[in-house]
Amino acid sequence: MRKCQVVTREILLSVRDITVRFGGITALNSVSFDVPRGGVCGLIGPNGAGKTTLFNCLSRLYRYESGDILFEGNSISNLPVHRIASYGIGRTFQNLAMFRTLSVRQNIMIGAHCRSRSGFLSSALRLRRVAQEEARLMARANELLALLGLGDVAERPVSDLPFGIQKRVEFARALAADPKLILLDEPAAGLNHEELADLTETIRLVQSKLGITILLVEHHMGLVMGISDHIVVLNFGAKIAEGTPAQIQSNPDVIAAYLGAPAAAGTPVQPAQPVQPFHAGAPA
Amino acid sequence: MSKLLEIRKLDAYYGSTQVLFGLDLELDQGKITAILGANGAGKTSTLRALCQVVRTRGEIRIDGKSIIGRSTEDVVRMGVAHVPDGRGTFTALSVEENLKIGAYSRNDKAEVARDIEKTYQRFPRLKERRAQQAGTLSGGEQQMLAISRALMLHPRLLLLDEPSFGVAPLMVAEIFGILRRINLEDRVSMLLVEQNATLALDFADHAYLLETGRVVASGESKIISGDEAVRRSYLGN
Amino acid sequence: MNTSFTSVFPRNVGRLGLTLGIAAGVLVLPFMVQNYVVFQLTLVMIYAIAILGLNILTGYNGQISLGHGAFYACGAYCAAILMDRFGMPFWATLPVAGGICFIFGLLLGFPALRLGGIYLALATFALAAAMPQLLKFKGFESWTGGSQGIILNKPEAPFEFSVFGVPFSQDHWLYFLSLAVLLFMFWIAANLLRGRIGRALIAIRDHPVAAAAMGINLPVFKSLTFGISAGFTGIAGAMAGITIAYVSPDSFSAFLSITFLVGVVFGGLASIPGAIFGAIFIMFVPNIADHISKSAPSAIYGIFLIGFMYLMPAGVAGILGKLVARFRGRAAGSARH
Amino acid sequence: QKKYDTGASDTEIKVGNIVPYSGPASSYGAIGKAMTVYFEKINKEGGVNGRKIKFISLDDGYNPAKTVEQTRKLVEQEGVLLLLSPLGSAQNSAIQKYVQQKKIPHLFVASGAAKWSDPKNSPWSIGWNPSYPVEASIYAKHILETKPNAKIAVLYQNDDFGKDYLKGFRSGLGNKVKDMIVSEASYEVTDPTMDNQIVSLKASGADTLVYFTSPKFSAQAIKKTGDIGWKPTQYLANVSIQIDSVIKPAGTDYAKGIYSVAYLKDTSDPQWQKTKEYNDWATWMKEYNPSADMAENHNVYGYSQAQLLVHVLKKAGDNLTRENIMKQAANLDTTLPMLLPGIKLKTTPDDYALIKRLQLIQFNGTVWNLTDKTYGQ
Amino acid sequence: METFLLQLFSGLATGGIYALVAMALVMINQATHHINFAQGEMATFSTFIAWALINSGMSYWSAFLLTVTISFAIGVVVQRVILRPFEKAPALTNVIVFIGLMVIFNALGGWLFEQSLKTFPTPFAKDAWYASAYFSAHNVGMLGVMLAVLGSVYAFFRFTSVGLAMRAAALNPESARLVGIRVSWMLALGWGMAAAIGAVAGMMVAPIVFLDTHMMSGILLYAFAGALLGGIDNPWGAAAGGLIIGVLENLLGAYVIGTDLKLTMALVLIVGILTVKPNGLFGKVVVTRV
Ligand SMILES: Nc1ncnc2c1ncn2[C@@H]1O[C@H](COP(=O)(O)OP(=O)(O)OP(=O)(O)O)[C@@H](O)[C@H]1O
Ligand SMILES: Nc1ncnc2c1ncn2[C@@H]1O[C@H](COP(=O)(O)OP(=O)(O)OP(=O)(O)O)[C@@H](O)[C@H]1O
Ligand SMILES: CC(C)C[C@H](N)C(=O)O
Ligand SMILES: [Mg+2]
Ligand SMILES: [Mg+2]
Repeated sequence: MRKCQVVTREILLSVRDITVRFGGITALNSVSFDVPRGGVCGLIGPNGAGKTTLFNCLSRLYRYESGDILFEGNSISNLPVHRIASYGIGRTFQNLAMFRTLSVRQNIMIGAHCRSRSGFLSSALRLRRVAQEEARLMARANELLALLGLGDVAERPVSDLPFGIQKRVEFARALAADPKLILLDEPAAGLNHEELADLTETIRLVQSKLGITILLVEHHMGLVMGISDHIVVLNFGAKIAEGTPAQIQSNPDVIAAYLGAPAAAGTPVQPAQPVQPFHAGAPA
Repeated sequence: MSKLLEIRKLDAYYGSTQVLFGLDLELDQGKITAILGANGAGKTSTLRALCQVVRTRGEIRIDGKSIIGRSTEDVVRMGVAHVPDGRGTFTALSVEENLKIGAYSRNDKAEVARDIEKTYQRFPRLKERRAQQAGTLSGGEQQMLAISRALMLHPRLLLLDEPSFGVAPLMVAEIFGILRRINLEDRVSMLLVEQNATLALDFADHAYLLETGRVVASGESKIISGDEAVRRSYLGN
Repeated sequence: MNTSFTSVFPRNVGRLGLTLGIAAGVLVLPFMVQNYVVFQLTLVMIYAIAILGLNILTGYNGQISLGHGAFYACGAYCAAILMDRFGMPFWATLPVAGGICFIFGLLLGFPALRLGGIYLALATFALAAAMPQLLKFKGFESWTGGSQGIILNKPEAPFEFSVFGVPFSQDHWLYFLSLAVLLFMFWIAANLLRGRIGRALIAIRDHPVAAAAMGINLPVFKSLTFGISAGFTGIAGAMAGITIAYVSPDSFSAFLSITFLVGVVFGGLASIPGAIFGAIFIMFVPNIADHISKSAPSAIYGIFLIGFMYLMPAGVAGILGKLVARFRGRAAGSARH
Repeated sequence: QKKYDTGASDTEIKVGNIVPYSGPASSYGAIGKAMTVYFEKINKEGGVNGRKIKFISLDDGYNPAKTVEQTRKLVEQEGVLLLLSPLGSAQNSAIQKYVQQKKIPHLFVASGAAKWSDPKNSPWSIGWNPSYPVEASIYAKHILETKPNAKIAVLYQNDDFGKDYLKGFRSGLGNKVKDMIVSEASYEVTDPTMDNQIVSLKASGADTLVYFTSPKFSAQAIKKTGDIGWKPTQYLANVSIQIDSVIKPAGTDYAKGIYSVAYLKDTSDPQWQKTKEYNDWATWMKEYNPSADMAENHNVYGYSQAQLLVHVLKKAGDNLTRENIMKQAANLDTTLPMLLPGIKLKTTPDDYALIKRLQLIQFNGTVWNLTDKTYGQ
Repeated sequence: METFLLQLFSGLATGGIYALVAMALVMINQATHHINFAQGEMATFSTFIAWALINSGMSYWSAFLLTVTISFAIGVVVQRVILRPFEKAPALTNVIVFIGLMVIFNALGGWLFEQSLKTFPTPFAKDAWYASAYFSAHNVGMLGVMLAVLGSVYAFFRFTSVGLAMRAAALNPESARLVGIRVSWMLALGWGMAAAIGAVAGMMVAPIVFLDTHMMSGILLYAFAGALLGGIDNPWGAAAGGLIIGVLENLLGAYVIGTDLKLTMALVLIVGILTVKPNGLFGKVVVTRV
């Protein structure tokens, strides 16, 4: 297990007292936590605990009733949705949100939208810099295709691809924006063991080599416990625990609300286990 | 023991792309069979072929009756319920309407009402949300709804496409407990696609391993879980 | 939309040959047919520009407009008023008409931001339905000529020469003008749609929430697209006004807007060359229907519409795409052996 | 010495026509149909001076842009000698310049706009309908004569048909227009009902109501006026005087007393049904146009226009140049069987107004009575 | 004041027309998630059938019932024969097919029944006790019929399992099949019911505006606007929307802007309201989440 370095790291994201209500339902109840720069932060909790809702707040898709969110010390509460990406927060979606008719490559290139400039007029007239930029995006997309092993399907429309591959495309798309923070919503859902190993490796790579901070929502305990430096636990919209994986795993509240007794037979909970590195391809 | 389901030489296509190649599979009445395989191996397609949602060739028999060429609706009315991948929620309808729809092909109103109550006991979260638009449920909540909706049909054969998908650990245990009980008490047969192979092999009597649309191994779960390749790719130990 | 850089030598030659062939045909054809046919071909090109404009909005960006006839009308009236009341040369009216329609479209793009699907369809259709009324409105009558409309002078050909013994006529002049405008507009559209902007438009159509999360500014993109689309259609309208040399409210009934949509879908959603096929359809199929039956030409037209949709649910571009894919698949397949 | 222009030969004369067989005005398609089958009859009987009439009738869907295209097709591809009765004011305006430039006879235009009797500006165009302004000024004159203190309300269709009427009417009232017209209301052909307008007009306190309205809307308006218990003196535009398809739907009791003008016989009026002219018409209808509605006045309209063209062609004899056709058409002095008694068709090179006299008529509850008043020269 | 009342009531009467057609649009929308542009022309065609039946000597109510039945059958047949191949086609392809249907029905009506204007009888006696100067017997009767249709449509969707299944089939055909709903027949049923409602609307409208091939072309636009203004998923809303538009248009025309721009103004207003309330005044807000 990795050493936890929370204390020494600078705070990248700070969630302060966020409350979200839908009609009578309180989806998030005054949730606060910090995510330090550079690590992997797990966010877990039972179904309907408010994890995705929190992500939606971070990407400004949901409005929160109170509280504030600071990113690199600045509040993002008043930013419009489309500014979030260029601020450096990228994400994937729990139920996929792909541009169905476009190819994998084009999906990834759209990911880099906020890192490109050419506007309507310059595009219409096909100025030189537009072509240069396009070439740059293309090269970047190729790198990411290679990084995520999507080279074979680059020209296929995403709607034809199996779920697991689409999830990878989404990951690549989020990376294309050169984010500082990536929000991953259940990236391991629907993956088998081997694929999971791949994913774990990719996440590590992204975190270590690209220096991207990761906020990870996941029900796969093997992944979460194996990869996170720090874990936040939500239940019924409220934060019930926070700490290192070891602390979380032995926290009785978390066990009662979420993990279940580790010893109980027939439960799917697997002990945190080191996942073998599998993916050898280095990022460019 | 009678064969509830027999699949012989099944091919399946999306448009002109073939995704299943001469698949053979069978399932005994009251048993549970698991299908394992990598992303894109054709697990979902197999379940879809069973419901005649994709174009198929070959033979599929339920209770000895061939269903190739029948409409999905007719297959469902033979007692086949499907928990589809992606959950298939009627997003604009309320939770309760989703449950009612699950019982659409049944005629026993009073019994349906009781079953809805039963569902609410199993999943109190759904009861809290009964009037809420189902599309606003969280991913895991929608998965509970999808399973409950399929059970509303009182099926004889339940097709489960990754029922643990997006479900929190405790709830996975809960759901598999429920499924086990239904299997034992109502003798509902199940065809289970599940990425959590440990869980699946533990739960099922038999298992099939698919690779690019072909069966590469099959047999009793215990035997399959001993297979070296399976252990490496699916069990990780 | 395919930005594949893998260029295979024989395919390029084939494409070059095709392009040259088409170019030669387009240049020579007008001298081989009657002036009246030249006029029809001119209208086809004009419709193609209008349909392309609508396709940018509806096909690429997913905003359904049943009201583009209004922009077409606006463009035509801009040209007519500028020529008739202000004595502007006809060519100068095109950019002005395009600009005015761009602004008009941009303004309409704002309410369109809040309306999706059929609501937008209604709002735009309402615009189309109200357009004839607005054109007739008393307050504007001194400019628009009210319901009488405005009769224009057709521009004279500036040169005198003949090709194959056929004198270069007014119609030829307009034909080549329209061709130039068409090529220019298609070039612009292709530039826009093949790169960053085009991807963003499709992203918005396919998944607006994800598009916003990718940093695409939805309000700006959607309303600019509305404006550009209106501008294209407005320029087409101006060309039409000049070519037909008459504008009146009756020329721009709500059905015209529907016709444009027919052209878009027939040609193929989100296809640039599809616009040409769509234009050919809306230009000639009514004539064929009229030819087949005087008692119920629209019934024939309707049958054609449904029949074509049945045969080509994704339009001509869809069919061509399939054929090309099959052809290439076969070529690739045989290459592998 | 035979002389021909394009479209004429020893055996054939090509005549072009454009009517809306489709679109919002498709009911006018009946006119094109009537002309088509009238020429069938003529051809069957040997044609005109031994030449068959090849009548090419095309659809423009009532869209002026399409009218231009179809006209050019007729002239440049089909090579017609002349155009007969293209329909609609805007539609004909769209081709007005073209026919002058190409010097194509543009005969008996189916529109009452004033510009079709203007030989100075449009020497190649002659209208058929009595011009709307002239007709409207007759109503004005009649009101001034019979009810000089009338308070008038006007309902008009918001297009050049309605506006031409309105203009003629206002100028007919001269300087009393401000005092006499107390309200005006327009409607669009897309308006589902006239209720709103009629209620507003009544509220203005008018005692005289003038309808410059097309058939369907006339029926609705007259009916609504009656329904709300309003009984003004009423005037109705000539295009809407059909008994079967306007007056009866509106209610004959409500329509009683309405004034209008006429130049054609109404085939549903019993007083004509005994005449030879009617019988000829009816025989032709039964033989050549059996599926058509006998009460539909478009069948008289098309019939008469076709007859007039045959008359012109006969007069032109073997000199079938466009110029001669125009010369003949500009020197008419004749009448036609289905015109009301006393109505003459007369043109001179400086005066193209074809139908000069109009008969004031009044609806008596069952038929139109011819009053003793005719207007015009 | 009297004029005001007259305007108000004539607005309600016209609004009743819009409301009836709007409900047919709601029906088809709930069943297929499309707006059927041919709705108006199909209703006109049905009215022609009723007219022919009555003219052949049949009594009004028998003709009425028979027409509703025939129209239902026409709706079903149109779906089964013409639209079935397009069930999986993109929405815009369907729009084009509807436009095709629209011109076909329009042309067929004119071709089979002549273009001329026809009177259509009303079943409500002119001097019935409920008639007044403001509101003719037919207007009252028509509103009654409208309420009856509204009640039935509402009850159908609210209380019957077929109604629920129909909505489910439109929302998510694939899942609907997986619970045993015969999706294709649900669509056919929806088309049948919409055509039947359209027929009722046509027969109620025709005595007021007279019967000809273009009877509905103006009305459809207003009905469309009414349905969206009230909420396309809600029969009550659509009915209310239709009435609101009728009244609004009349009062605007009479007191505010005069008649030549009343269509424009009414539409601008509606678009304005929709921009503020994008799901209509009474429509349900459906949230889609990621
Ligand atoms: N738009 C909405 N309208 C109403 N309720 C909502 C909405 N979005 C979320 N909720 C509710 O808020 C709660 C939290 O949902 P959220 O999706 O955040 O859960 P989650 O923690 O991501 O769960 P899961 O692990 O199942 O994905 C759920 O109970 C859900 O029903
Ligand atoms: N709608 C579609 N159109 C074309 N191809 C498809 C479609 N759906 C699936 N496929 C292809 O069919 C193959 C089998 O897919 P299937 O969904 O059955 O796999 P799976 O085993 O269920 O995978 P997963 O673990 O991702 O759910 C894949 O190669 C996929 O690309
Ligand atoms: C006489 C009619 C055919 C004329 C037509 N109403 C017009 O617009 O001018
Ligand atoms: Mg979630
Ligand atoms: Mg699957």
